[in-house]
Amino acid sequence: MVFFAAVVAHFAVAVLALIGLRRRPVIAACAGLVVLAGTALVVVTQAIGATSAPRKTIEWLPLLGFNFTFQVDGFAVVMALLVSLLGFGVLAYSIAYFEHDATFTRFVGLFMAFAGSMTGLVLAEDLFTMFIFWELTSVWSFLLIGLHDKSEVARRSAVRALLTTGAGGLCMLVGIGLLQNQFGTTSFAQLREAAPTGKMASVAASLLLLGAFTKSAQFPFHFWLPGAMAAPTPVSAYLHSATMVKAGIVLLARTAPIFGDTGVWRWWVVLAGVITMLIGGWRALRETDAKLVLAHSTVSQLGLLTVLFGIGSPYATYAGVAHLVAHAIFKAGLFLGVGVIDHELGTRDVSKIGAARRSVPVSVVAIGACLLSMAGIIPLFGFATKEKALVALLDAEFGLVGSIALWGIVAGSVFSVAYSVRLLHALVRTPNDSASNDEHHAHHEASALVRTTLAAPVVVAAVVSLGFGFAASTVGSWLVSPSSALDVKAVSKLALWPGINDALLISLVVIAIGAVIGWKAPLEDNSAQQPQGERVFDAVYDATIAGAKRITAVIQPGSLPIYVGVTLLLVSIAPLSATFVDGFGSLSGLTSGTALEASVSIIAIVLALGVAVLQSRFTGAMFLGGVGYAIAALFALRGAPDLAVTQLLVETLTIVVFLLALRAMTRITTRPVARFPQITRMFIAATVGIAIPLLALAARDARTAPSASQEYFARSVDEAGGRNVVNVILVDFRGFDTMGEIVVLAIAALGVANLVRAAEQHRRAAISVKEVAGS
Amino acid sequence: MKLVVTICLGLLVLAGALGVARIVRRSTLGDRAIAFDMLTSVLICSLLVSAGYLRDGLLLDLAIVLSLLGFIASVTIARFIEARDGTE
Amino acid sequence: MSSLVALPILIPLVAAALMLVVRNLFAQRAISFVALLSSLATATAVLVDVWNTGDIAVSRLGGWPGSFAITLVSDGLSSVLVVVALVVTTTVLLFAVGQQTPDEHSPYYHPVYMALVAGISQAFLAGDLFNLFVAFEVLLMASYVLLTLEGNRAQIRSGTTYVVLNIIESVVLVMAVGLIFAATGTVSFAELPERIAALPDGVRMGLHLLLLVAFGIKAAVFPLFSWLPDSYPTAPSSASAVFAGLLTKVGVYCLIRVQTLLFPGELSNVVMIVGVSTMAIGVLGAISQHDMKRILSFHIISQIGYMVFGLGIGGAVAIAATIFYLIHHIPVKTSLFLVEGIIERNTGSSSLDDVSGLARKSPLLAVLFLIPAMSLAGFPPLSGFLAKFALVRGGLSAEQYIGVGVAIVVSLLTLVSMVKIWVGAFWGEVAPTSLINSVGVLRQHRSMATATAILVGFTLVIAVAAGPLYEFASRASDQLLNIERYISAVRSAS
Amino acid sequence: MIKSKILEELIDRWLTKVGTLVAIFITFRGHNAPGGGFAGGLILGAVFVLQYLAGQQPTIRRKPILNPERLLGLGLLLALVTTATPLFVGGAPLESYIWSITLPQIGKVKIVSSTFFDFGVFFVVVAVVLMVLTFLGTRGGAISHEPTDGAG
Amino acid sequence: MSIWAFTLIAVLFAVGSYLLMERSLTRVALGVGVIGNGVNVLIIASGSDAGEAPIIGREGVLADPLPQALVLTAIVIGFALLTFLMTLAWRNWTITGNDEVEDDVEDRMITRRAEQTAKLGDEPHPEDVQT
Amino acid sequence: MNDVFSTLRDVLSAVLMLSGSLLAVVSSIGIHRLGSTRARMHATTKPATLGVLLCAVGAATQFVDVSDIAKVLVVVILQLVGAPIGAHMLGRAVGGK
Repeated sequence: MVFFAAVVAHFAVAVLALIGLRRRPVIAACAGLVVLAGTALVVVTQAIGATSAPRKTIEWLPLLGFNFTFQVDGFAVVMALLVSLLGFGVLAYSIAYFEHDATFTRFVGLFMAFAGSMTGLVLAEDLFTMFIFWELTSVWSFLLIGLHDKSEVARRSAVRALLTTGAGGLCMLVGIGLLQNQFGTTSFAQLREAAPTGKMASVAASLLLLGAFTKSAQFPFHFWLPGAMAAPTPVSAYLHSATMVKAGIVLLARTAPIFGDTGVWRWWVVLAGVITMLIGGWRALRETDAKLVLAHSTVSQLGLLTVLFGIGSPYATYAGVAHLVAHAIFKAGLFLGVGVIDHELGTRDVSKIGAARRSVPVSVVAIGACLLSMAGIIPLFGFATKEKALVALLDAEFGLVGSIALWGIVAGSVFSVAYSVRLLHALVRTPNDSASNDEHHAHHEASALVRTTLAAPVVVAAVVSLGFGFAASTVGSWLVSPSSALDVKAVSKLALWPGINDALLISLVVIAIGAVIGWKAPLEDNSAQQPQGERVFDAVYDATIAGAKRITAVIQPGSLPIYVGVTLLLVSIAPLSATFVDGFGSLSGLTSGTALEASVSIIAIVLALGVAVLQSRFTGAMFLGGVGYAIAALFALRGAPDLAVTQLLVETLTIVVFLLALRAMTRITTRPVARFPQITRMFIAATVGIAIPLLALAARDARTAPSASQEYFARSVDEAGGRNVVNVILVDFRGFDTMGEIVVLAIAALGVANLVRAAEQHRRAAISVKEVAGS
Repeated sequence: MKLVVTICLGLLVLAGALGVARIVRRSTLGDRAIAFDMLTSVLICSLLVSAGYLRDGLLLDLAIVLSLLGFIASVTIARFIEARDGTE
Repeated sequence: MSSLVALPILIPLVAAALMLVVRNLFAQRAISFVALLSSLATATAVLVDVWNTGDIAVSRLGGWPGSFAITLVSDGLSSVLVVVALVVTTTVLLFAVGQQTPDEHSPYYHPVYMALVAGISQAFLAGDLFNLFVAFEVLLMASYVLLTLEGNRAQIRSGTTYVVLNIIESVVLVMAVGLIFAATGTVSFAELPERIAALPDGVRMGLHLLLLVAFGIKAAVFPLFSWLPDSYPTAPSSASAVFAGLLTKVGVYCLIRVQTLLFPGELSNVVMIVGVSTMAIGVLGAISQHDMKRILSFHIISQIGYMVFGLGIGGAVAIAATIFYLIHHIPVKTSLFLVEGIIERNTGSSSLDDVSGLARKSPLLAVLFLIPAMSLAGFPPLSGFLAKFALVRGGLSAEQYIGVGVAIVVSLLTLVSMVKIWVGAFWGEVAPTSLINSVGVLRQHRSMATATAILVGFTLVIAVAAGPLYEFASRASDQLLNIERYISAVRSAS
Repeated sequence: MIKSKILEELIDRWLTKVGTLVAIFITFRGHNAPGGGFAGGLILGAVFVLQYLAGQQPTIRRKPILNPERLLGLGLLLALVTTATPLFVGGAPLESYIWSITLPQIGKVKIVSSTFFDFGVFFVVVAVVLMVLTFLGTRGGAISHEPTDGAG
Repeated sequence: MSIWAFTLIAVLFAVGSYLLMERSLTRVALGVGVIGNGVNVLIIASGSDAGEAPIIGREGVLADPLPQALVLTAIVIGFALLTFLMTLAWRNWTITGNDEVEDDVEDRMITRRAEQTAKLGDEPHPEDVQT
Repeated sequence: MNDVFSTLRDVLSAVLMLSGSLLAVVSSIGIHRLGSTRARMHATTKPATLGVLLCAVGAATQFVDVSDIAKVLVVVILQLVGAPIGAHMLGRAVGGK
């Protein structure tokens, strides 16, 4: 319960920052820091004290199996610690970073909301719970990428990120639905017991993978992550390197034990991971913006993690957890470090960042340490974890997939060494044009406090990377509990010096090749173009919109007659289909009728045709009145005098209304407008005309039960006190219909009055405008 | 009596048919109005005849309404003609 | 309890009649609020009763026994919809009053609005096909007047489309009712199921299709929806908010009745196909637009598609999901239109070309938009997500994979268009042409903002209280599927 | 519009009176023979239409009816009150009650409460006709001669 | 149902539908009137047999009063609709000088854009590119 | 006595009705045969009104109930009052055409 409260506290601070403390964001940020630290503390104490993992279920929508289930197992502890400690560092850093930025309020609010969601995500013990926080992180990430919403790049990138992760999330949703449908549960533990197999399970697994891939920017969805770098540095550091992108990895880690053996799973994961690793590495070597280099390196490292968790062997899982931690630490340090340089120099161009050596030497050294950790150089933590990864893959026995994974990782490692070295190179090199930097420097005099605050987290990250490296075996033992939470067999250890083995040899070769490539790699490569993935995304987006327009243009032409035509056609389909099912048998039910009925009907028919043929509007109205009179006669003949009287009166009034409206319209300007083709109209009219009486005939023939009117006859005189049954129905048995009817009549009158008033007002306005213009 | 009523109704139907013919034929609004007027008269006549024959008071109600409305219709048309001619 | 059932219809009508006599604007406002709130109170009492006892409340108009006279029937679905409708209409009224535009000052606005409310309540409560038609006429006639309240060029044009197509709907509906009477000899919901079941296949199908077309026009399903996006955007925003939120849902409600009570389970494939194509076509329309009101209008159609799809799947699970969707969607859609109304009131435009940078100007407005928008797009933990997921699960358990696939893609496209509004109107530089002044958007129009906030809060309540609410929906769905229960409740109630 | 004095007299003296009588008669006996509030209201409406078409202000007993909206509201109220009153005495809405009253000279008369409902209908119908005449007729006719541009 | 009623219904519905597809609002209103009459005849002709007026005390077979009551309601509602529609037409005339329904402006715009994009070969309209 | 009376009544009403119907036919022929609108108007409204009156009296003889006879009377009054008004206005509207 305490950790749930911790999650809630995040959101509380978020709301506070967005609404209550809009003018004092720093206070809100401090509150956030307290919450983050508190969360870390809570998680640690919960984990240490408990013998089994503490667990909490909060019912939400039990009928659909929607419940929040949290469990603080080892893996969750590590992840939660990462989230809150890195969050603490980044938030502290951001106070300085956003010193003069009006968006800080928004940042703090969204940041805390994000941190809360992320904490919820990693603590989730249930696919469904995870999904909820998963989607929330997408939304916060969207809003954070677009924090500087005046920049078009930021807006576009935010949209791409949201739509990509959103699409993945929807796939995941279907996957969850399938699993829940099949196995009645979404809990990780219960699903593992259910051991889903079969077609449905592999479809579900694939859908979940799509979710994970989009979130963790795996091929082919890797494009959005570099774009997300449009966000301010703290956002990039936290969301897009250390935490949110790990959500996909968390999902993989949690589900690998469930689906690891469902055939497609391992192939999918390994292939996507390897390709991503290579593409990310390649692009990281070519970018000139240091932040983008880091972004691509993140993509590449995520590929590595994907492979590790996807392979799903105990060792690989252990290695995955270890590398996850290592990556989070050094990557956060790197991003924040680049932020420091950016803050200092006003540029992130790799050919210029060398100048930072002079102004922020401590930070640059710290960045260097982080880079070495990323390259996997002894004695930094990154070395130990990467070694473990290689060992795990060398040990794993997965045939072709295993080999692909192994050599993929080897190739990927070459890249990671190479881009790390390239950045190192950039840092130690003295840039050509230092003049402009000095100038920039001049008007960017930050206070000492700010500089210290900015540098501190970077240094901490570097120190931790180094410290964990030296204490690899201790840290390794800490990691046993997390990885065994995922897979009970995943018990292993880390070592700073593993001894000479295949993995070490491979590493040495990798480092050698990578270092050479990285050092030689050009820093001023300016072949930067829009990445393929983004272009594909934009093309798909634009094509969707264009296609939608074309379809809409056909379906929604804006022409009333066409709408009416379509509707009428549908109206006639109903009776016709009925006739085709039942046949034309009911036609034999037609009687010849009396001569009087015949003559009245003929008069009505002739007049009705006249309405259609005659072009004059008022004559049409007259004919309509004639039709009405004839029909009144018909009613009279059929024993409906009430109806006949009302019909007569109403028809007369109708003519009067037509007169009142039309007498003004005697001068009508008819414009040449596109009309509905005559022949189509006639066809539709004929269909309706044939279809409906046929249905009427069939319906009449089908009557078996007596009419409800029996009751009316029986009760009319004694209980309702009237002999005219029609009237008694109108005012008593079905008086409520009449009630509604007079309301309709009244509103229609109000509508008429309203329109006339509107006309008067508009006319008055027009006249006064004219007068003003005249005077 | 039945024969007489049948003859009467036959005559009235004939009159009605002629009236309808006048209306349907290409004619001016005024002519149509007159024919319309006449048609209501014919209808009233037939109602009265049938009412007398059947001794049914209900039909007389109809006749009352119709005789009230008959000339409202023609007055309406007249007003329309005036409005139209007035603006031309 | 049964004596209270009729009050949500009668109270607004009495108020409307009173307001024709009392023409003072402030008196009208007071009467309106009193009427709506007291209706809400009675409707809530009925809802609570229905919830607690699980019974069906029946009011017999005229006190006639049996089912030959008119009855008002408030089962689970009806009672909850009446309450939701009254909540929505009350808040929208608050919005309209706060709008300070001439349209509310028309002496006819309040009475007609009350009639609209009465019509909506009556449509939900009608236990009789013809009475349902009359209720439709009341609400349609009122909507015609509200739609053309200002009587300007755009409103007349779009009003014409709306009026003509809805008149056709009325014609089809009354024709269907007449033919159903011809075939069965009754129009009471309690008598119809048995008699309809006894009809020959063809007649049954024909009558069923006619009803589907009639209600389909009102619910704006493909291919009968075209009137909606052409007419709602020009209406006064307080009117279009109610229309968007409620009127189409009345159509959906009737479709539910048709599919569960009158023609249980028949033609469900047709309904499903219609639902799927409606959601797809609707959303395609939405992403092609460049005007907020039109985007939102097309979304109504798309969302209706979801509900119709759920209805087509049939069965207790899917119908419960449909009911939940219905309940969630009414306030969500209304609040989106209200937000749009605030924007339009402040900037004078609803086109994405003219509006931008609102998040900077009014963060609260941004939040008020974002919550329902994300709910509409199906983001957890908002109500829209639950509704959508419930439907998806219903579809999956019925193995309607194509439908579910379309639903998912449509969901993404919904997100696309919501993002389009967000990016266009809320992000970016503050448009120089906009009329927003420095005081802030919401401070000026406090009651508009309050109304919107109440509705948004209501959507959040739906999300938080989803557990009991969904339980209620599923009980209502069981009630719908248990036709005998309905029949005996109507026939035997005192 | 009617210039002839005699015709004006005819309308005033005869038509209006006869028409009103017929309307009231038809309304009252609706429960037992064809007629009722609708028909009666429409007949009285038709009389007003005639007065209007003859160029006069619709009047009853030489008193012009100036505020049809109010009449509309009152008619609706009457119908609604009849509908809702039984609720207060524990009945169902619209429930009808029959009272037998012995009047001097006329004898026993059955009064059915739903008759009041019919009166409500009658007033509504009359008011609607009057409103159409006032608005679409008089006021609409005054502004309809040249089309204004829709602006404003 | 007699053959005459059948034909009359057919003609009324056909004529009504035909008129409904017009652009002139007055003609549309005429169509509504005609089709409304068609519906009324339809309900009476299919809902009950011919008979004596349903007034208790009259001799002979009385006609079914329920369809009559329904149609009576329908007639009055139809009148209300028609009145409003004609006022709409009148108002339309005071604005545009005619009573014809224009096409929806926004829809036309989409159509035009769709046509343009079709011509340009899938290049989207500049306004449609996401921003 | 009764028989004679009723026969006499029947004959009377038969004559009245027949002549009324004949007048209606005459006027309907008139609207086809006469030359100008104005002439047609005069030629038709008068016989038609008279026809109605004759029929009304003819029908009235068949009724015994006071209220029914009163109804016939109302028809007659309305015809007598209405016909000239209608004719007058129509005449003015049609003008000299």
